[in-house]
Order: sequence, then structure tokens, then C-alpha cells
Amino acid sequence: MPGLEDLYREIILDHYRSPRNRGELESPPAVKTEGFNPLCGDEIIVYIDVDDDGLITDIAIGGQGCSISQSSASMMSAAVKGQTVPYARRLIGAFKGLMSIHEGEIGGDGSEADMGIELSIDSGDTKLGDLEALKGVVKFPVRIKCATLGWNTLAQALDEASPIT
Amino acid sequence: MPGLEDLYREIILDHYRSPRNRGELESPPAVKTEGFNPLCGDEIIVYIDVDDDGLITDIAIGGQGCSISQSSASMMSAAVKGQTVPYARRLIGAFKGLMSIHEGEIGGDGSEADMGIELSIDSGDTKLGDLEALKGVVKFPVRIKCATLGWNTLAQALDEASPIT
Amino acid sequence: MTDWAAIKADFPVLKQTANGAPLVYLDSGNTSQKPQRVIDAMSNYYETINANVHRGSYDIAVKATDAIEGARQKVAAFINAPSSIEVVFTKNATEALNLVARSWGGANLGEGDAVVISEMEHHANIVPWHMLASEKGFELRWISVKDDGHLDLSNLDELLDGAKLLSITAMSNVLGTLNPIHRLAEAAHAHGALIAVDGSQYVPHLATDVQAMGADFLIFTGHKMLGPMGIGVLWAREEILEAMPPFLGGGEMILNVTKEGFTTNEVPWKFEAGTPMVAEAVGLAAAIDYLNEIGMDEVRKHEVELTAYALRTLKERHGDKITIHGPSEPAERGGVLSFVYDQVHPHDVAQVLDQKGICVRAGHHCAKPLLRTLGVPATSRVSLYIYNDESDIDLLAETLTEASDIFSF
Amino acid sequence: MTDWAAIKADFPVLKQTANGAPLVYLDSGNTSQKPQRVIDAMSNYYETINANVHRGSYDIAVKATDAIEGARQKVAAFINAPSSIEVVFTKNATEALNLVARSWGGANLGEGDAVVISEMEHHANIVPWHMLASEKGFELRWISVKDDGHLDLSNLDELLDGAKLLSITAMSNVLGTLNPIHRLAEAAHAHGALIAVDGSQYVPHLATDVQAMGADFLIFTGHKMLGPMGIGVLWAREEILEAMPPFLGGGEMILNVTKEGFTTNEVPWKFEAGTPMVAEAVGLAAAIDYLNEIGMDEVRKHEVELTAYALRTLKERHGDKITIHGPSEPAERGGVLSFVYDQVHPHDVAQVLDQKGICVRAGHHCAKPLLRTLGVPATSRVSLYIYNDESDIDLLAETLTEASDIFSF
Ligand SMILES: Cc1ncc(COP(=O)(O)O)c(C=O)c1O
Ligand SMILES: Cc1ncc(COP(=O)(O)O)c(C=O)c1O
Repeated sequence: MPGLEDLYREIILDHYRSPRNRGELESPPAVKTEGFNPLCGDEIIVYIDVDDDGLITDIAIGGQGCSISQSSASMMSAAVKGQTVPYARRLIGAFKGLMSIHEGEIGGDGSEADMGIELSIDSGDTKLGDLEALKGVVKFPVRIKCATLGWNTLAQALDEASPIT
Repeated sequence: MPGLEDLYREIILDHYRSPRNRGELESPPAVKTEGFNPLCGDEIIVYIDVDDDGLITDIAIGGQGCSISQSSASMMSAAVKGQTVPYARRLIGAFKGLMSIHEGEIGGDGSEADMGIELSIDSGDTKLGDLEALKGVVKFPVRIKCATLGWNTLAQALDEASPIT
Repeated sequence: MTDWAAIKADFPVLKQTANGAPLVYLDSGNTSQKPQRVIDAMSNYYETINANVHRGSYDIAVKATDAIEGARQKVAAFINAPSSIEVVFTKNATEALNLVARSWGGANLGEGDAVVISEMEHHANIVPWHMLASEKGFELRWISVKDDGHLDLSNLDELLDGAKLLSITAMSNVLGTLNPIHRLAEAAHAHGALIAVDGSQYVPHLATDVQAMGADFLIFTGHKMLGPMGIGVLWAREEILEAMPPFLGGGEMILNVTKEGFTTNEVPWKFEAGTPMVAEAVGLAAAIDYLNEIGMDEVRKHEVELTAYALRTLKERHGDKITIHGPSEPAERGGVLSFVYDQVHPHDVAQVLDQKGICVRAGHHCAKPLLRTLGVPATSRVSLYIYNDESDIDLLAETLTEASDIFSF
Repeated sequence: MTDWAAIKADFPVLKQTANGAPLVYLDSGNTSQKPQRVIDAMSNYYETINANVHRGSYDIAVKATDAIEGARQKVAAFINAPSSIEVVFTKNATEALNLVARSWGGANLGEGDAVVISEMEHHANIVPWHMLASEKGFELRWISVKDDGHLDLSNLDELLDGAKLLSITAMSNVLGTLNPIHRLAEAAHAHGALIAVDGSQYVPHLATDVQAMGADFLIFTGHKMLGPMGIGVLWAREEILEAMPPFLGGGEMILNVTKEGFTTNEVPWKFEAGTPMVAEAVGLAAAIDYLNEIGMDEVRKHEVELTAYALRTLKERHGDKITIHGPSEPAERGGVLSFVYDQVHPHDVAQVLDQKGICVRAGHHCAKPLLRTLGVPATSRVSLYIYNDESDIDLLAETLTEASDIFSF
């Protein structure tokens, strides 16, 4: 039986209490997208600035929600800020892969997730390590949607900022 | 346990085999009404001629259906032919009363039936006695709608021919 | 005196454990648990008389037909409906509300018309009106909710002016607020409007009398009143049902079908297209029997006492750390308590409680407009029923402190 | 080799007596009986994990959600659907057909358009189109039925010319006729039309593959396939579902609701407003498991053999006294036999059979246009399933003579 300590790791609580990149960006020029979790009412707003080289120069996170959705979005913002759009896309794939194990089981569609990519993709940014802390969420299936909310919203924002051609 | 002999009395089978007043009347002047039993597809068409004194001078029965619906309509036609509209209305009430015992139990509306009127209302016409043979139908609740189909159709025809003022 | 411990023992789910702890079910506003007797009634139906209804003349078909029509009569009596033909079975309250909107509303509402609802409605009494309004162009007007959890009726006459329907919940599924239906019915009728009452939260918990309420429509759902999922009820006055066009088309609801068209069956079957949920009707009838044996007044008394105990206990134990929404007077409310606890997100509150086997719901409770008015994105909600007792509340109050421990800033 | 006697023993209703005689159930086309395992699966659900789904984060709510989503996957696999999100749960086939008509049809059909159906449709695949046509003004066209019980496809291209949808049953509930769905799908697609397949009579009896069929929509109903009442299925290709507007409004089907409007949830939940029938989904999943264990090919083989036996036995015994409608080749039909016997009205035939515990349906079988084409106002109908055997047919053939005795002219 998974315990609360699997879910509420210290690093998660830290991001929850002190969310990174919390705020708004002026939009436009920033792209702004909103994501809802219809089940619990959680809401994440992602603002990104992408420059002509496809670099995510800035990101800000708004909205409200539970510790998991907020900390996951916070970690995400730290992990993609200053990175390229393709990198962010791969990271989203990798993260959803991490989360898809149970989702697949209960009928969600995990097939799109790129299970091949490790979360430790080459990057010096230690923030990636933090993401591993969210692994425990998989043991609490209903919370997976909390953890992926910000990521799905970011994916939408990326598609808008830099459509796949 | 009710047996088939309760349902298929000889007199009923006789009316089924040799239906009285089978046919059509020219309409207009005759009033023509159709009744459906949506459950089994039975269909009764009643034609009546009512004169200025409110006498049912002629009646004809069309349609098709099971032994119960056809014999009941046949007996009905014999019972009301040459009678007055108010008499026919009372007879309908009495007959529906006879049939309502179970219908009331399973949710049908038996309340309108005039239970006070005996089927043996003053009339020399022995055909009324025949109607008693339909009593056995009450033991076969689904067949009650068969037995009352013609009567409900007649009631409609009477309302058209001679509206209650 | 009702033996509430014996009642609790009738519910097999409550003998289960969750996460190693005995199950404490505090989510009856979402769906209720079922006494063994209701479960057995359905099994028994399938084991002995299962057949399609209204169509067969053979023995078990007659018995199955009697079973569903008997259930209809039981439902009618439970809400004091004048006639059982005024009771339409649907799959849930949501379908019943859609039936009212699409069939009655479709025939009666157009540009220049208005429908009045309230800010405390469940989505099931909002979205059907949004959908229809965007098609028909009528106006949707909203009764506000005050800080004390009651409806703001100060501008009721204004809102009802020119309205054709007031569609409103008898009890809020978030705040527990009991609305003054009789008064609202009088006001609606005075303005020539009809009143549809969403009794989904009310009928399971308080004695219901559609005639005394002055209702024109009443909607409720089987699974919240000890009955099975898959069955809901629309009651409406016969003359209203008679005048309404059909809703879904198919078997059962027709009198005749030709290549050119069709004629409809009598009410209520006109509104029951296709094979109905006979087993569920049997289960609902068994649930009504069960509630009637306790007596709805006893049910209500139990819940008022337990609600009072919960309000008191949570406040005593947690003071300003807890904010409980809705009327503060137990007599003015049902046993539904929405709260926000110590800046801990409701989803996290629910998670912590779950570890102790306590089932509460967290979220918007399908009432997003209301939560926006309350200024909270989500709440935790405790909702009580006949199988709950003070020990459930005690464990809840106790366990909440653990949430505090984890999330203290 | 399947042990059919053991299978029969799994069905508790068949151990009942009716009118003093052991029950012989020959009305599975109307509704099927349920194996004990299906009944127990539902009881077990209510006794252990009953909760509302998609809403709660606590233990039993998660299990209940897994149960309904697991059932969805099982249904998808049973019809070889590419994805379980293409499976929408409804209350019965009738609701599913109304969903197609109102949602897809409402958005896609207007004046100048046409929908093609056939004369052998069940009212559930006729009345929704009548209702919509009278609102939207499109044309309803009919494929005729020939004397041999097959569709008359000689003018198919003409009928499909300009049509947007062909909505047709895979198997007639009156004649047993199996229609050439694959060929019809190709023809429809060649004309730019979609094809909706009413599988209510087909899916319970033959291995079903929506992809091989070439179907765009498939509709069927739980209670005819050993599952409970109160659940039906609409399958449609994902892109079609995505493009369709919602059907009923309420909880579950929304993403967000404001006072001004709402946004819809993802498919399939967009079409499942309100609390779904979880227990029924669990029951349907158990029924599918049961059928899969036997194997749908075995089921079909059993029924072809039994149909052949029935056709032969009834003819041998009753000769010209009996007229059996529909294809004469068992391989071209399902185990549904409509017949007219010796001028005895079908209702009276059913009554006489009932006295011996034999359950058959008499009437128009919700297919009035077809009966008009056949030129009979009603038929008696025997419909077979896995729990029937030759002794049932023998008793039927035997008892029919009693009807003759009573009604001989
Ligand atoms: C071919 C066909 N379509 C549709 C239906 C309707 O199914 P349901 O009554 O479960 O909605 C039936 C059965 O009644 C049927 O035989
Ligand atoms: C007030 C209210 N109305 C309507 C509903 C909808 O009921 P159902 O989901 O059974 O359709 C609910 C419960 O979810 C409710 O609480």
C-alpha cells in the first residue's frame, strides 16, 4: 500500500510552497494557454515567450490547484526555461511516459508517450532530477491528471508558439 | 393457477369464429374511429350510425387482432346495436369496471370505471350475458387491454357522434 | 427509536476496508451506498422474473411488467404524486433535466422568453439550459447566492418578470442550503411561470410532497437515495406531460409507426423509449421501502442532529483553520458540508483522509458557477446519510490535523 | 467442445417454473437471461466498491472508476474498436440511436439531404429519424425487403445518391436476416455517406469487428447479450465523435461551466452526462467475459445448428399449417424465427405456449413497417440463445398443436 510519503516528497512540497516562475507574462507577445482538470477544477495557465531561434526565453505559471498540479507545473517551468522548443517537447513526452504506466491501464491513452526518452536527458540543469520525485504519483492514479495538467498545457502553448510543420 | 379454459370460453371462441357486425359503414355519414394496442399491434375500427334521437342505429367492426380483442368487440357490437348512446356509455363504464380490477393493481387507471353498474342492466338482450364470459380475462392481466380495446374505441366514436355537453 | 447501528450494519460496503482502515463513507451527496436488501432485490429480479416489459404475454413478462409498474406506483406515493402515470423513469437526474429542457423547453421557449435558475445549481440544471438557449435564443437569468448560503430573493419579481420557467434545486449539493420551494413556486406561478424542482439532494433526505411544494416538475436520481445507478425520475403534472412532445424516439413510446410518421403512446411511456431499466426500478422500489420503514422524518432528524454535531465538532477542534460554507443553522440545511481547511488544497485534504479510509469529495462538485461566487476554486465536501454516526465525524476531525502537519508552511 | 448443458445450468431463471412448468425461454431477441456470474458481478460491485466515478480520489472511487473504464476497454476489444475512447455508454440501444440522430444528424442534416434506412428496421432506428426529419426537413428513404426476407438492393445506388447516412440493422429482429454490412458500407462510402449499423441483434450472437465491417457507427444494447438492462453502447470512429456536438448536458460531459456557457469534455465523456451506470458496465463486462470464454464462433455455430433444427422440426411437424418468415438458409440468418400458425392469432399462440412455460413474443416486434410489408399484422417469434437446446424446440413444436385444437374452425 503506497503511503502519503510516496506522494508528498519534500521536494514536491517545496515547489508547492515556493512555486518557481509564478506570475504572468504580457500576452501578446507571450503565448498564453489555459488548462483545466474538469474532475477537480484545477487550472493552470502557461505563458511562454519563444524567440526566433526557438528558445523558450521566459515562462510564467498562473492558475490554482492542488499540491501535485502546482508543484509539477513549477518544476516544469524550471526545467524548460531557457531551453529549446524541441527539447521541451521531448521532455513533455518523457514526463508523460513516466506518468502513463497506470493511465494506460485504466483506459487513458499512454501510447503517444515517448517511453524511450529518459528524464535524465543531457542537460546540466539539476531541476530535471526534481521531476523524478513525481514518480510516486503513479501509485495514486487519480493524481496523475494533476501532475500532467501543466505539461499538457505547455504542449498546447508550444504548438501555438511554434507549430509543428 | 388460471387455465386456458378460463380465458377461451366457448362463447368467446364462437364470437371469434363468427364475429357479429363485421364490416364497414359508409363514413360519413357513419362515424369511424380506430383503436390500436401498441403492445401487440391489434387494431379495431368502429363505425357507428347514430340518429337524431341518440339511437345507435347501426354498428360495424373492422380491424384485426387476437381472439379476445375480436370477440370482445363482436359482443360489444351486438350489445349496443339499437341501443341509446347513454346506455352504451353506461355499458362501457360497466365493462371497464369488470376489467379494471387488475388493471388498477398494476398501475392502470381503473377509477373512471363505473363499478356500480351491473352488466345485467335492464335489457332484454341476452347478448349482455355473453359479456360475462369475458370475466376470465381478468385473470390474464395482459389480455385486459385486448378485451377493452374495442370498448375504448367505441367510447371515442360515441364522443364524436354525440359529444357530451 | 431507530437503531442506527443496525442500519449501518445493513450496508455491506461499510464493512470493507480502504487502505487498511475501515471505510468511513462521507460522500453520499455524490452517490449513496446500498443496503443488502436493495442489492438482493435486483439479483432476485434477474434470478427469477427477468423479461422485457410491456411486450410479452407470458408469465415472467407479466411479472416483470408488474414489477416496473409497481415501482412506478411506489415512487409516486413516495413524493405524494396524484397519479403514477406522472412518473417517468430516466437513466439519471441529468437525463430528466435534459428531458424537461428539450421537450418542454423546446416546445415552449423562444426569443424574448426567459428561464430563471440560481447560482447554486448543479451543472445538470445549467448546461441543458445553456444548450437550449443557444439554439432557441431565450434568456437565462440567475438568482444570486448570498454570503450566508441562502438565495438572494430581493429581486425575485424582477427576475421572474416575463419568465416561463423557474428551474431550481430544493437543496444545494455544495452548501446544503434548503431553498424555500413553496414560496418560489407561488412566486413563479404568480408570474405565469412553471417551476421545476431539482430534488436530487432533497428527496433522499426529507419527506417530499410535490403537491404541498406546488411543484410542476420534480427531478431526482435513484443512486443518491439508496437505490441503484442507472435510474432517475421525472415527475410532472399530468397535463404538462400530456402536452409535451416526445423526447427520445423508439420502441415503447409509440402507438403506431409507418413509413410516413408515428403517433405517440400515452404518458408516461411516451417518454420512455427503448427497453427500460427494470432491475433498477425494482432496486429503487426496495430502497423506498427501506426508507419508508425508517420513516423520512426519522431520517431527517438523524441528519439534523449529525449535521449539528459535525458543525460543532469541526469548529471546536479546528477553529479558524476551517471555513465551512453554507447556512450555520442545522435546521436550515441538509447534511452536506463544504469546507476549506487551513490553506490545504481540497484535493490534498481528500488524499490525506483517504489514507485513513475516509471518503470525501474534493473539487467543484459540478457547481462551478457557485464556487466562483464563493470565491474558492474547490472545496472538500462531507455529505451524510443514515449510515453515518458521530464516530465518523470524530475520525474526520482527528485526521484533518494530519493534513495540517504535512502542509504547514 | 462446449458443454451446453453446463451453460444452461448457469442461468438461474431457467430453473424457475412458469404456470407449473419448467421455464422454456425463447424470447432472447427481446431480452436475454443472465448467467449467475453476471448477476454476482453487479452485487459484488455494490457490496465492495460502489462509488461515483471520475470524481473522487478516495480508494473505492478509484476502483469504481477503474471498473467502468475497464468495462469500456472490454467492450472496445469485443467489437475490435481501435480505441476504448470510441465507446460511449448509453442507457440502451435506443438512446444510442437517438444520440446519433440528434447529435450527428442535428449537426449534419438539413433540407436537400437524405438518410437511408430499411423496411426491416426496429422502431428505434426509425422514429428518431422521423422526429429529426420533421424538424430539419431532410428526406428519409427506405430500402425494401423482398419476399425471401433479404434487402432489395437493386436500387441501392439510386437510394444512396445524395444521402449522407445509411442507418441499418446488421440483423433483423423479426426475420433473422443477416444483412451484407460490408457491402453496404462500401456502397455508402462510395456515395460519400456514412454508415450506422444497428448491432442490437448481431453483436450478442456473432463475432463483431467494426473495422472489418467498415462501419462508422455501431449501436448495441447490454441486455440482449447476457448483460443487464440499463446500458447500451454507441461506438463511432474517433474523428466522428470529436466533431459531434454534445447530446445531453450536465456533469461529466463538461470541462468548464460559467454563467455564460460551457466547454465540453473529451470523448467519450462528452456524451455521458450525469452519473453513469457503473454497476451495469461491470455486469456488461462480466457478460463479455462469459461470451468470450465460450467463444463467439462457438455461439454462432450452436445457434446455426439450433436454427436449422427448429426450421426442420417445425416444418416436419406442422407442414403448411406454419409459415416461417425470413431466409430459409440457417447460414444466412440468426436464430430469430417469426411465424404465423394455422390462423391462430399470435397473441393466442403465445398464450397457449405460456401455459406450458414456453416464453415467446407475439406482436409487431417494434417493426411495424416491416410487418406491413410482410402483410401480417403480427407474428409469433421464437428467438434462440446459448442456453437453448433441441428439447426446447421439441416442446414448442409439441405445444403448438394445442393452439390448433382450441382454435380449429
Ligand atoms: C434491431 C434492434 N434495434 C434496437 C433495439 C432497441 O434496443 P433497446 O430496447 O435495448 O434500446 C432492439 C431491441 O429491442 C432491436 O432488436
Ligand atoms: C443537485 C443535483 N442535481 C443533479 C444531479 C445529477 O444527478 P445524476 O448524476 O444522477 O444525473 C446531482 C448529483 O450529481 C445533484 O447533486
